[in-house]
Amino acid sequence: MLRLLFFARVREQLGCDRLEVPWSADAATVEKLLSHLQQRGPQWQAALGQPNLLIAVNQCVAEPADLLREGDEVAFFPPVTGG
Amino acid sequence: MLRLLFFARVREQLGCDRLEVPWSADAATVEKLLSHLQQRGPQWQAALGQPNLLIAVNQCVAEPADLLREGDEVAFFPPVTGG
Amino acid sequence: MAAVLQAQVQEQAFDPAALHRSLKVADCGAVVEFTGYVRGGEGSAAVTTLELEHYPGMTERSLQLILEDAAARWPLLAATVVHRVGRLAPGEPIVWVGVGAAHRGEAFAACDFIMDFLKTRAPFWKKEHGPAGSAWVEARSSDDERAARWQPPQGSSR
Amino acid sequence: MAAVLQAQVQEQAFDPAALHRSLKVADCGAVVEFTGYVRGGEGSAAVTTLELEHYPGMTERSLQLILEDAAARWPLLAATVVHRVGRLAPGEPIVWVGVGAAHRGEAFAACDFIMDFLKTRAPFWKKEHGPAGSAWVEARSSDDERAARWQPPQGSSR
Repeated sequence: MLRLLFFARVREQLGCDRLEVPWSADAATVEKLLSHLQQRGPQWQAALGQPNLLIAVNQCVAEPADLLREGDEVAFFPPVTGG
Repeated sequence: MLRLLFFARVREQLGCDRLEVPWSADAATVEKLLSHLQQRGPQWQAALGQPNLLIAVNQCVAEPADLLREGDEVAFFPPVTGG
Repeated sequence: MAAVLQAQVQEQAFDPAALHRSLKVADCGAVVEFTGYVRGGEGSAAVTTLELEHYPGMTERSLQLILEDAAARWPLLAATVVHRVGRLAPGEPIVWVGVGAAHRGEAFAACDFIMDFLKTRAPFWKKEHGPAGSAWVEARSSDDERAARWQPPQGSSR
Repeated sequence: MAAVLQAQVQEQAFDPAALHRSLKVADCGAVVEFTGYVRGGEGSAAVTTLELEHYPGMTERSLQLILEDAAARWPLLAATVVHRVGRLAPGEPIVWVGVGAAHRGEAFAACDFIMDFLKTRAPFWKKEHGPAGSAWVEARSSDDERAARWQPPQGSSR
């Protein structure tokens, strides 16, 4: 399983704040998982297709080529605006 | 009259915190007043001969060539160390 | 001596006087504090409520890492960051950063640095609610530019 | 809108919470505060009492001018400086500078600037008393170098 989390505008656009998906060998990098998710429908395409989307794996900001492992937590969010 | 004030190390070296001296045409600039005062004795020579001495006229830091006028307040002090 | 570092995320208000006291460790000569407040805006940009969302877990972790980065760059005695989440009204404090050090140079630099990285790295998101509706606050390029002022510390390969 | 500027010189302790509140004018988004403390030193440099002498009249005037300079360089909402004089013990606060502004960049810069010019322009002198005797504190070239970082504002001939 991968535990997916969505925050802020991304969460609102998807109408979803968390989702569990099975880990699979053909979506075992950040960019492959992302393109799988975008195929879930136009809302997913729009929310996760934004050029400034940030992705964190196990609470650290990740690069597209980073590997995913069974049990990872993967979060999707827009640029941060705290402070 | 000129009202002279001495602060911190300068005050201690002179054993004097204020002094009134008559205004005179031959000591009517900051540097002329300073050399007159240095002639008062070796203590005055030492305390007022320091290269980093600061002089304020009417509470603004002054230059050697600045003119002095009857009634001016002239202060002599070392570099500042507040804060 | 290792710096005393504290990061907190909370809904409730904080007490700057108590936070300040906790920074005064050892022979502290300088404390620099930053407090950020909710701004009310005006006209069509008026804000009645600011909502702060965050990523629990990652938030605390990223704040702690920012404090550790600051303590690795400057000889700090103590540094604290407190960030609020939930719904806040204009005039309410959102964030507090305090740094204690022997001398003022490092206290000013570290406090400024911590705010720049908090603004660009810590997973908080602001949404403004007002008479004209609700909108997510956009990230500002000026914040990225401020954060880019800080070069990696000497001897670091990061 | 003109910034609210306040300069005070006093023997007694000050109340940072009250000073902070006085900075929160208009739609203030950022407050930066500096507090300087008496350091106790160690060994032969141990300090039991710090004595602060000043030039009454010129001190207040120079602090006010430094605040006005800061307000001319940055869009500030409020700035306050309080400096103590007389005899202080290690750990006691000596000086407090606070700046309120819409955004943090100008609040950080102005607070740092005010401290640099206070250190190099305001007529205060420190004398340290300790077991090893009494000595006037020497001016530090690092303070002059910090003050020299600030170029005259654009358009000024000073």
